Amino acid sequence: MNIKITPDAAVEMYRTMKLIRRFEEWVTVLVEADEIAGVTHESVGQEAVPVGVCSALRDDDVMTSTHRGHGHIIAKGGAVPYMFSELMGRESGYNKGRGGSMHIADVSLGIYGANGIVTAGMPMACGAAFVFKSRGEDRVAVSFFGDGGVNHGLFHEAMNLAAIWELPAVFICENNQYAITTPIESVVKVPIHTRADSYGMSGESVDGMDVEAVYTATRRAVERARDGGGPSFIECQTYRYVGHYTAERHMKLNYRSEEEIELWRQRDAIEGWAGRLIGQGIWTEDERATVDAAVERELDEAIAIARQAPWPETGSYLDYVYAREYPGFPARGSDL
Amino acid sequence: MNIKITPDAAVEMYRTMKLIRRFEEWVTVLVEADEIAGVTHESVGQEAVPVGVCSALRDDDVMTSTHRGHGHIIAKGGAVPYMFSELMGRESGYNKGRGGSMHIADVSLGIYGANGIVTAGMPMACGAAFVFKSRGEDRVAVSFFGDGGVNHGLFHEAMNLAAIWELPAVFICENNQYAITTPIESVVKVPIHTRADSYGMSGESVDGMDVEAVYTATRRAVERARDGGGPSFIECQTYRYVGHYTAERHMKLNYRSEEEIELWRQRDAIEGWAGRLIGQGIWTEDERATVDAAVERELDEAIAIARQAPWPETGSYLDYVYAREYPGFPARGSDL
Amino acid sequence: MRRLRYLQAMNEAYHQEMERDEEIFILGEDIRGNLRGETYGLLDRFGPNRVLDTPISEAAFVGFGTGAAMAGMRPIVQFQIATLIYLAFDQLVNNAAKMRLMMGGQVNIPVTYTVMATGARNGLAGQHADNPYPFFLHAGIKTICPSNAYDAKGLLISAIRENDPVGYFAPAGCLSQRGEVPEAPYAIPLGQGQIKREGTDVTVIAVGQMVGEALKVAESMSSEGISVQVWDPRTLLPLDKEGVCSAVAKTGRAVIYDDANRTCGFAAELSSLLVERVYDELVSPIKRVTRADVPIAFSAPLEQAALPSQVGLANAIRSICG
Amino acid sequence: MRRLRYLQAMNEAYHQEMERDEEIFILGEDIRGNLRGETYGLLDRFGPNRVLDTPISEAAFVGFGTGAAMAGMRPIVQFQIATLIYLAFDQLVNNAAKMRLMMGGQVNIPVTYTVMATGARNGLAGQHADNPYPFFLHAGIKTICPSNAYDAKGLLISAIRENDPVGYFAPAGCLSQRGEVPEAPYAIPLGQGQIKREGTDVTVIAVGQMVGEALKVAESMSSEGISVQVWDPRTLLPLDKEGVCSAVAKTGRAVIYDDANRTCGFAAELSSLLVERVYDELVSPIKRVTRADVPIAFSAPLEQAALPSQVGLANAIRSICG
Ligand SMILES: Cc1ncc(C[n+]2csc(CCOP(=O)(O)OP(=O)(O)O)c2C)c(N)n1
Ligand SMILES: Cc1ncc(C[n+]2csc(CCOP(=O)(O)OP(=O)(O)O)c2C)c(N)n1
Ligand SMILES: [Mg+2]
Ligand SMILES: [Mg+2]
Repeated sequence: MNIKITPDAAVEMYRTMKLIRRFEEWVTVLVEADEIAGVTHESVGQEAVPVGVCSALRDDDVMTSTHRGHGHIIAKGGAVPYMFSELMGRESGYNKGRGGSMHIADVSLGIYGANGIVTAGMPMACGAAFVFKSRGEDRVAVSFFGDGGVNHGLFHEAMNLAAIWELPAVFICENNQYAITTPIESVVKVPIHTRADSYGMSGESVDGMDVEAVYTATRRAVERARDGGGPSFIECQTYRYVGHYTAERHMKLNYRSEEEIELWRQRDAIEGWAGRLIGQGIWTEDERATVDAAVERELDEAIAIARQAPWPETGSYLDYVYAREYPGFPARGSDL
Repeated sequence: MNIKITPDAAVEMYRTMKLIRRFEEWVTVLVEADEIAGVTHESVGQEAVPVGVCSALRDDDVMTSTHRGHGHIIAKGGAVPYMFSELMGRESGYNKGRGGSMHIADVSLGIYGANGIVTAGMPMACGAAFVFKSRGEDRVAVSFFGDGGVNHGLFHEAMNLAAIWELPAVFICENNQYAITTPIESVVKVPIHTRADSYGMSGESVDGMDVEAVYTATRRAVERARDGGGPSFIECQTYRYVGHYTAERHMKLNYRSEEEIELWRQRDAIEGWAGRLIGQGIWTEDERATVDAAVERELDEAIAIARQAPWPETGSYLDYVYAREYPGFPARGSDL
Repeated sequence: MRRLRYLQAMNEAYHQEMERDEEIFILGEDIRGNLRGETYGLLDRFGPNRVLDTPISEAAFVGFGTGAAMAGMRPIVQFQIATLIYLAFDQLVNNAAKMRLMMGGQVNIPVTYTVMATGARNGLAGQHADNPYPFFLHAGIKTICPSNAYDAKGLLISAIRENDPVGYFAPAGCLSQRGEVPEAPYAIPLGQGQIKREGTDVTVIAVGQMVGEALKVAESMSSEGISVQVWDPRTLLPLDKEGVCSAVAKTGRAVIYDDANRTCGFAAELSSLLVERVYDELVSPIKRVTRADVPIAFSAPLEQAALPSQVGLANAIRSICG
Repeated sequence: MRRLRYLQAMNEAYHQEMERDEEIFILGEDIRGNLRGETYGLLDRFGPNRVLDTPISEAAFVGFGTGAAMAGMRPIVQFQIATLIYLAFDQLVNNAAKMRLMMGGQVNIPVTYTVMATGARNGLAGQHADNPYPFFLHAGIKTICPSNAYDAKGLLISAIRENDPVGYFAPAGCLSQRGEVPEAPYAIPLGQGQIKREGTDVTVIAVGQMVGEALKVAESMSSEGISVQVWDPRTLLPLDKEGVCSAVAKTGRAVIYDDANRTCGFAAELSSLLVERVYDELVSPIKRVTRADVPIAFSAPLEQAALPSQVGLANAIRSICG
């Protein structure tokens, strides 16, 4: 299969990676300014993975995401105003302010939710894939998870389910080398992608700092899944330049060196891709500047919208737990 | 490594397999006669596995067992009078009648308990192996589980822990081809033993109807573990001639054919081993008859002992929950 | 009218609902093999795409159900034994149960969890004899525990039609009991308890297989001149709070007879609820007769001692009606 | 005296106990990395064989602890966030907690589970904000919830010395609070509650970080002429039943202030226990002020609304002291 990226698509990939990078940088600023509460996990450095993967998807494909999910959501088409509104806890947010960073979802875009529990989305992607298969639709379900996830029991169970039932699923491991402070080498003895063998599933490892490599591998896996060829596993080697969560910048953790971070920064996916497009003459520095400026504008506007968005009504705190409520449920905290 | 079985050891292997077979057949009889309550899972047909494995262990090695655990316990040195007493719910049973078939344990013999939850013993074996390793003892922990277990998340997590920490553990998968009614081929796409690869662990498959093959493979794995060479995984291909549990004989299940059962019966481990010993001139039919008779006597006596053993005192039902009790705990069911 | 066993009533509900709505499918361990009877004939009738035998992977098959529900289908997820919910606990209480709120109402999760043989007896021992519905209640998952064949069918149909996760606990002691069961499909609404026997001195609130026992005790107490009312909540969440309050207000006394663990159990919830709501109508303390907080021992006399008993119930009644 | 933060008090307990007994070791996620402070210095002092960073495999590392305990060591198993217990739920409630009885007393399982940052606040949202101790209570697992730095150290030392599984819940809201903590090791016995403030009109029973709030409410109620007593159970199982009964008998009124889910929660247990034990001393219904039974929403106003509040507590007190 010869997979070509059109110039327009290539520029769009750049734009989306840049949007994610700048979105995350804004999140950090807003967290520090106490405009965003809770715990936020930025994906700065990893942008090529969600963009490469989601560029290979159709709108009606679905995906499950992780605690480090902003990039996945943007890449799958999430609108930044609704994302910022969600992160600021507003009623106009994607989840009406109920979810926050770790749960952003837009089912209409096939975003089945970020998830705060490592690998929790994997079996859900299998369930969705089963529905597509049993309805005879050629849709695909993708599940993102980190290197830390591959040691979880649920990884194993979900990979096996997908394999034995030949589900149209694609499993994307974002191997950013660490689970919080724990280096992947200390908790896994084999190259991660070889785990796929043990389910009879195709598995490969790609350079997660190269959006084209991620796209190409995913595209192949997605086509195979659509054609009834079953699931695939793709490990993307990547790195987060920033801490596990926003707060880490104020902590004295020493699980990795500045040199290591610098080495990965030199392979930056966004710079690298821009360089290639410009080098190949497909694009110019001016065009890039225009895109960059548009990204800034988009984010500025989104933040402005979010800041003015209304908060949820306090009295609505019992809403949305159940599709159907009964008298006295959900139970309130006091019964005076 | 050249692993030889002495004639005495070979006869002892026969005796133990026979003891397990006849023990299980007695269990069936006693269940039908309502002398044993609860759910009992017999291992008729699988005897070569526990015997081959445990023959390679020392007394101070430990093992965890499964719902189908009688054979493991006998092979690790469990005394049949205490086992029958336990199965009949008597105070003199291994677990003072508290455990029953699915929980028989004798910690002094390194039997860390049968377990009613598939794969639940695997991480416990890892924990014990860790203790041996960190104390510098050359003891080994073995964990038994079925083919159904290899799809469980806990299998994955425990295998990985053992591998990354290079624990002196040996994982024995008794692949009897079914998990209740579910054929292994329907839930696994690869040969089971290849799963070990994905942890960087040595894995092999052996004929579980051949006690020597099981013994030899285990012996190698155990020596490696003792020498600090880390864990191993051994799949033993075997079969249960009887139902999943005793009650199955009265149910009309049709998940496997009489022909299939018959094929495996023709490879019976006990008959095969006796035939080899006699064929090689190490043993005679008469000697065999003597051993068989001794086995019958041992079981008859054990059952007689168990039948006369006292029941637990009703009033002791709160005992043994905690090592240390506090006023009012464990809570009783009424507070008049 | 026809008398069916509880398991047959469940089986009929499965058939009729799967017939009615082809978005419904069932999955779990040995469903096709039909070990107990409640899944009899499903494979033949609905085929392998709607009747799935899973690997032993409880956490994954619960999550699978959640994902299938999000994608628009209506899974029935069966637990072969009740304690298996522990293996999927995160997927149940931290995912399926919370998904709707966390997403701001974007999706429904119409999944039914049929939890078979809860509270098993007769030597099932430590790991197979729990009655784990209080865990579901504490997590806010809708929870049903039908006490007879009629309710079993009508409530299973309602559970399947509910657009939220519902745990359906089928008590071991009820599964082979027979009762009158109409053939045509019928739905018993959630949140409606039922007085199974009228009485004036004390209301016994009994759950699942305790209902039958409570009725026996009620009969025998009448010879002592104590008139016992028996109330069956049928659904534990939503609970029929009005129903239980008016039943207890009428008698002024209440005993809760429940086979789950005592501490933080359903009996504790009911007792504290009644104190909040009908304190002024009470003429005596509310009593709980529950399982002791011990793992169920294998041996029969110990098992008996740990379980709530008819004698214990009678004593509790006497202690407040004296 | 020295004032230490709660986390520092835990850290000191870890150091002193691991120093005292070399059978003790600690394992969990990012223990070496020392994210919050309570594991500071352990790796340097005790080395990698006694301070283990695990893969993300909660079920396995709990089972690992059980096996190590059976083989004679004394593991401390740390959960980085409270809801992670759900992932190991079977290994906790169906294995570790039952092992001793199922084996007829052959082994002890001396494992301490430190459950960090329970009941987290400020936007931790649906999956990270639970206060899951009622699940442990219902399963019969010994359970501690220290409300201040002094108790944190003394109860952690007792937990580690206990020969049974003990869940130690460290409330998010307490972790950075300071209090007087003696340097020498000391053990606070399990099963001893404490009156944190004397009062005569009503007893507020408060758990964990609710204790500090209850004390504030108690102060402010005195201006309304209501004398509020505050009782801290400190250990939830074993519970100091004598202590709580005599505290409530004295005031005749009780409000339970607890940040766990309401239904089948610890407040329900206490309320029903008090009704059973001190019914005749009660002059008003027992009130529960708890978290609502909803997943905690991310947005601040919704989070606030779902949690038990000082206003809610004050209203409950007024409603029965009026
Ligand atoms: C099952 C589970 N265990 C532990 C945690 C706590 N935790 C949150 S993120 C994280 C590390 C995840 O690492 P990885 O999967 O590599 O993803 P990354 O953060 O690197 O993107 C941990 C341990 C969790 N959320 N879920
Ligand atoms: C985790 C778990 N899931 C389901 C069950 C119910 N169950 C008991 S035995 C069994 C089949 C086990 O199959 P296998 O592991 O192959 O062992 P075998 O019975 O063949 O010896 C099942 C599903 C259980 N006990 N534990
Ligand atoms: Mg990572
Ligand atoms: Mg099997």
